[in-house]
Amino acid sequence: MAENGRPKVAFFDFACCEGCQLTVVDSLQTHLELVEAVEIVQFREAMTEKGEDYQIAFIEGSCTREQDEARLREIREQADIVVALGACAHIAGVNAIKNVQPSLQDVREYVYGDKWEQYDSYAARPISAVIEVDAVIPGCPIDRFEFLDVVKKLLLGKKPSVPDYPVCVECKLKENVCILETGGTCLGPITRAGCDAIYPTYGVGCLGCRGLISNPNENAMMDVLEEAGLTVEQLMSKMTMFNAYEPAHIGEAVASPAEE
Amino acid sequence: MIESVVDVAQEESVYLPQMAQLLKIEQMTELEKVFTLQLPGGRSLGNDPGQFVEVSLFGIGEAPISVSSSPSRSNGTFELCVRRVGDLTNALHGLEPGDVVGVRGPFGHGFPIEKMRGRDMLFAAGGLGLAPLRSLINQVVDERGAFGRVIVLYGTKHPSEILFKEDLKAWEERDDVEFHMTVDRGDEDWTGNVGVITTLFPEIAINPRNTIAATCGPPIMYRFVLMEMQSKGIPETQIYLSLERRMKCGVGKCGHCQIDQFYCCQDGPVFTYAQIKGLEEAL
Amino acid sequence: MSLWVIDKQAMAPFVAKLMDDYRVVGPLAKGSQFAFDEVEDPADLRLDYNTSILPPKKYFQPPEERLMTFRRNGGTTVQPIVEAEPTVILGIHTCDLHAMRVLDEAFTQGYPDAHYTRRRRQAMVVSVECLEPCMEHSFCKSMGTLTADDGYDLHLTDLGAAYAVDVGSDEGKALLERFAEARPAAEADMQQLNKVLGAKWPRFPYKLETEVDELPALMSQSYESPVWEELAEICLACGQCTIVCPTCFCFDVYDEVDLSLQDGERRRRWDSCQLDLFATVAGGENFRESQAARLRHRFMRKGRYLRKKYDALGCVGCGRCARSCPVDISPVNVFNELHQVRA
Amino acid sequence: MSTVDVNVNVHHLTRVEGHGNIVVDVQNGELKQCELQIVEAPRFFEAMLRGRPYYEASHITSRICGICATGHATASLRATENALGVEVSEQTELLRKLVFHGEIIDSHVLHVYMLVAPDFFGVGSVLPLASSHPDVVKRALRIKKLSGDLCAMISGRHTHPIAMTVGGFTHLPTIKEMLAVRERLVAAREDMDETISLLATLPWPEFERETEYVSLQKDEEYAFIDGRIATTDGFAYELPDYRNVTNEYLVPHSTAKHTKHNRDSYMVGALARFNNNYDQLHPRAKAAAEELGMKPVVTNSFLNSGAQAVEMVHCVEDSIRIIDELVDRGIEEEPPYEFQGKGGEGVGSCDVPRGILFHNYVIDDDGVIQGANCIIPTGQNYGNIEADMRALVPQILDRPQEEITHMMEMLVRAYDPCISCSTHFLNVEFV
Ligand SMILES: Cc1cc2nc3c(=O)[nH]c(=O)nc-3n(C[C@H](O)[C@H](O)[C@H](O)COP(=O)(O)OP(=O)(O)OC[C@H]3O[C@@H](n4cnc5c(N)ncnc54)[C@H](O)[C@@H]3O)c2cc1C
Ligand code: SF4
Ligand code: SF4
Ligand code: SF4
Repeated sequence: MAENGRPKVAFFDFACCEGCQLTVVDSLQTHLELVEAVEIVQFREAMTEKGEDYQIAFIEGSCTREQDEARLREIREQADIVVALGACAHIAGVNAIKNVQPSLQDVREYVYGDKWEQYDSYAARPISAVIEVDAVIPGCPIDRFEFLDVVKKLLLGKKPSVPDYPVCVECKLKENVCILETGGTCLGPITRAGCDAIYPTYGVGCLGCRGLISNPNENAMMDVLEEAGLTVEQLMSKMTMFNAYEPAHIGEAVASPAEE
Repeated sequence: MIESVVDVAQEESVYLPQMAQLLKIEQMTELEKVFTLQLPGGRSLGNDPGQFVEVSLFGIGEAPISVSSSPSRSNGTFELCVRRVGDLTNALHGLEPGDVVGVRGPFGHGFPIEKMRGRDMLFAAGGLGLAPLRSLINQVVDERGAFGRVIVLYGTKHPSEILFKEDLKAWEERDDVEFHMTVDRGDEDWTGNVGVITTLFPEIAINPRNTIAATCGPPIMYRFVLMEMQSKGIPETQIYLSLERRMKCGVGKCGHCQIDQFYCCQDGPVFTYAQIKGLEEAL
Repeated sequence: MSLWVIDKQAMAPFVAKLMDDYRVVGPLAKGSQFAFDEVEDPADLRLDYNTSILPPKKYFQPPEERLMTFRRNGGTTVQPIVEAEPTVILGIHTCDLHAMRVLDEAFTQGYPDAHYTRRRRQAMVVSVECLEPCMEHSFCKSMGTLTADDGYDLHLTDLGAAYAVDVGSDEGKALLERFAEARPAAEADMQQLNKVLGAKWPRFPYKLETEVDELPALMSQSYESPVWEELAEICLACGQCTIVCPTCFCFDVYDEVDLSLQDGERRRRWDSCQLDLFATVAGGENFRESQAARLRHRFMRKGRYLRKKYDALGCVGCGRCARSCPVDISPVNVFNELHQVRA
Repeated sequence: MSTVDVNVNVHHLTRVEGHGNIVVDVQNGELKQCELQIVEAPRFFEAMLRGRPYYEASHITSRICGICATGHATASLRATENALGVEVSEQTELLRKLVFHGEIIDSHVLHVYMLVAPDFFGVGSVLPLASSHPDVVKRALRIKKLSGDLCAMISGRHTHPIAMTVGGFTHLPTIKEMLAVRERLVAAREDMDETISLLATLPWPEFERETEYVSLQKDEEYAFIDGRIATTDGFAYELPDYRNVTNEYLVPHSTAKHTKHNRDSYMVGALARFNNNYDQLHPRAKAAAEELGMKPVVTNSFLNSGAQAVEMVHCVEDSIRIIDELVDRGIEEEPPYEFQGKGGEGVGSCDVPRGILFHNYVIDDDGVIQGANCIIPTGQNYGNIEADMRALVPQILDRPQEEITHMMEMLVRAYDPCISCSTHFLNVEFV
């Protein structure tokens, strides 16, 4: 069988909060055998060793600087399989909110004042905008069981796929009272499942952190949100909390949603 | 808590595979291999031509695969011709003789051979569609006396994709089988017909009233082959085709293979054209 | 069969006693709605509930279940399992009783499904008569499911101070005798039952603008209707409608292994024909590629296909799908629209 | 005069959160350069908050840091609530304290066991300990699971909490769930005792340097949420005056801002809280401190890890107390907050695992955020870390370079720096 033995894996991070790597560490609470199943050769957040010989690279974080691109290419060169770990790497996540601010200079000035030019940063990109990606583990942060699931698929030689149906499916399987029915707003109908509908389960409408399904009916979704009472600005905010990255926006200033 | 897990061995879950051993594995083309399997104790699979089995690799999953050997040649074994396209089929291609796989079935309605005896037979197979048809063709050949004319048309995209070369040769060499084949695109060694399978139809003339046609191939092929068959006057009730659908259970429960009111796994995979024509989702 | 009466004060002790011998499930409050769940305190039971979020079918076909466990090392071994335990389901509405017939047919025809049948056999069904329309979305009266004369072990009708109990099976009778303080219905009880049932029917509206028996024909004629494309514009393909439907039973099967890749289980989980990949096969061919085709498939199944196959309609008018649908697509409206277009 | 040359260059320090480099350059015994360079990609959260509805702030800012996510969310909610004039119920306060304790335990156990302990066992990570010291690793994972489950019970999960919202919670734990966690907390006392015993045996480096310690303070309890800002140099400020303490400035070698107050630098974090608020610790926590030989004011920065262990003991005890109180009161559904059409400015502060944290928002009458400032604990520690480095290097110059490097790493790590959260910045012009 096309099973892969005990592959060497490495973890890398770019612009992110490292919550996904932390979730990987958390997965040891219930699955300590992970350290037997794979050989971790690099994991800066948790270990000193830095092995450069690895087959599987898990990459967390968005690409936000030119220097990130070179590093990403190096990793791609070495790894047989590159997995985008979490929303920042998968869809640029919250980092891309800055892409839809009035301008990137404005963003840098707001934080670093007249020294803004010292602090290099361009529009946030998912890593797939720079290198080819073999698999994604969506979410902000990732779901630790989905992480383990992808690892197992890789070990079995299967395609490391994640669900391509909406959060509503999982939400209804859990028999949650729908947030839309209680007057709230929720992106569940167009957002990729795999989180076990954790937001609606805890009383908050889905924020879209796992990115959209392959064929979302975005227009219908926006109508539903408007019906639920969101203003156009609020609606745009909702749609861009995690999903602001648009290749078309890169390199140009875009009007802030609040200014439309 | 009340004990909630019950052993159902005595009740035989329909989802429970039997373990079959791989006796022989033959690489046919780049993507296809033929597997010879044996059930425990050499038990016969008891399939009709056109039926399929659900093949399991534990941890990977299950997939429906047509039985491509014919009951008339079973010897306690059966053959599957599998194209490598995804998880299960990839993993299957990685196995070796002696390995064990799970098998459920045979399932579905195959070709009704009893209705075919005494008739002329026209077969049209495209690509991997030969896998289920081979089962029927060899059965017909083995009972040759019980049938009228036997015409076999076979088309593939490229000479490198030709399957079951030994069978093809045997059919070609027989005087009582009219065998024609073609490739969409030839290569330097190819001396035969070039063109899609429908280009073979003008070469043959038949008595439509007495002919039963059976066809299997990729979805795009059907439309044209069916047109050719009808234009020769074969009644819709005498044209049989085998359809492929997504299937998860194979026994008419999971709903994936539904084509309008039919369940492909139960009512099919072999249908008459009369049954499914007009069903937008069928072809 | 026979008619009995249980006083309302006797209900809680009845339920409590059942809990000694069975897993007892019934409608409980869940936020602003109701869900069937295990009863821990008989006082929590809400027989006055309106339609539960998921139908009680989940006790026969759970949202997720194990079909077998396996070991992959050495000689592969497989162990089939059915997760079932003796259960009393309290408070099933009659629409859901009708829906159970569809499932019974689907899981017993052809190859019986031991996982379903075992659970079904171990379940005692105590249904309850609806006396008031439960929510704006339901249209049970139109679908002929506002009452039922079989399919239950016991059937309760609220008489005010007591419940009338119709006994529907020998098992039901035994249950009543063993666990409840019930008495045979007297003349006065029957009078009261007649009054209650007589008063109930006018409270429920007919919503379907055609006869329910007409539906299969209507659906046949509506295959090419422009309605499907129109609905597809607004449908989110979120799949909620099918997940909550009491007559839907499609499922997906998948394997799970542990990290050592040695032990695992084969599981199944509810699936939905409204999802993109439901009918996609290797090579990417999708036999119902557009949402319009998928919606049509769903309604054809409800109004025609299942009737042909199982002699029972695939819609019982419970209204769950309409309540869940973010864009308010409701079967009765769809049927009416098709009817109007045809007329 | 010494003739030693030392050149320490640690690129991307490991077992910390985020990217930092340590550069120490000693020529002829003279310290030429001694820096903690922060090379983390800046993320611009404050700028990103502008134009977003107020209710998004806690969800967005929790993404500043995966480890102190609950702390950020809490500070963010307090800032918003102060800006909008929202009063929260006692139940909400109790639940927030409880979930906060969960995060403190979660973060401290991670730091003490998985990031710091390997240094003492002479290994590069916790992974080899799984086979050499399985008891230690299993204990760490057990405590971590407990704290994670405690957080999940209330807010859905620890990293990026879900149910915490302006004015309260969108989901409430049940009594049954709380009692189940309580039972595990009681059982965890044993793990706490073992943790303290373990730490008591470790050879903590000897290093003393007096500095100013800054933390929240309350009279009635060991402060984590709200209160006043107190320093061991005797200063006290109300929260809205936080800038009097932080005085942020930029340095060229860092994408994070530095801060200073009464001296050139100050320290925040577990040790600062311990030094300021020792009196309010639970008796069991005080006993633990005694076992570790710690009494305020402790001036050895390495013992920040000791203070973390003491706080873990405190949080376990206080969580039990809070659960008892909640069970006593019963859990009640509360109506969700509704925006009143009136904005304002507010400051929220929490003392998160790594120290005092400020969020400051200006919200307009449409509920839209117009300005934001966040000051993160690790940013406040950078100046102090460098001061410690400058003080420590001369004391250990006689050691092999490798050991010096290792000591530097251990020193920085002792602060439990959260580098990714500290890269943000200044010059906030509120409208
Ligand atoms: C009645 C019948 C007879 C068949 N006979 C043969 C045969 O003789 N030889 C042969 O090579 N193939 C045959 N097939 C096709 C074969 O079943 C699929 O190629 C196989 O299921 C792919 O499985 P996989 O795990 O390798 O791919 P996967 O990794 O599962 O899937 C790859 C793609 O196939 C789709 N898919 C998933 N499950 C199925 C499924 N059950 N059926 C179809 N597509 C699916 C997925 O959506 C995905 O797009 C037959 C199919 C049917 C229905
Ligand atoms: S709460 Fe959200 S995810 Fe759940 S069913 Fe409703 S819309 Fe879908
Ligand atoms: S619930 Fe409504 S929106 Fe969702 S798939 Fe069904 S019909 Fe479409
Ligand atoms: S289709 Fe809708 S109304 Fe009909 S039974 Fe299903 S959920 Fe109920």
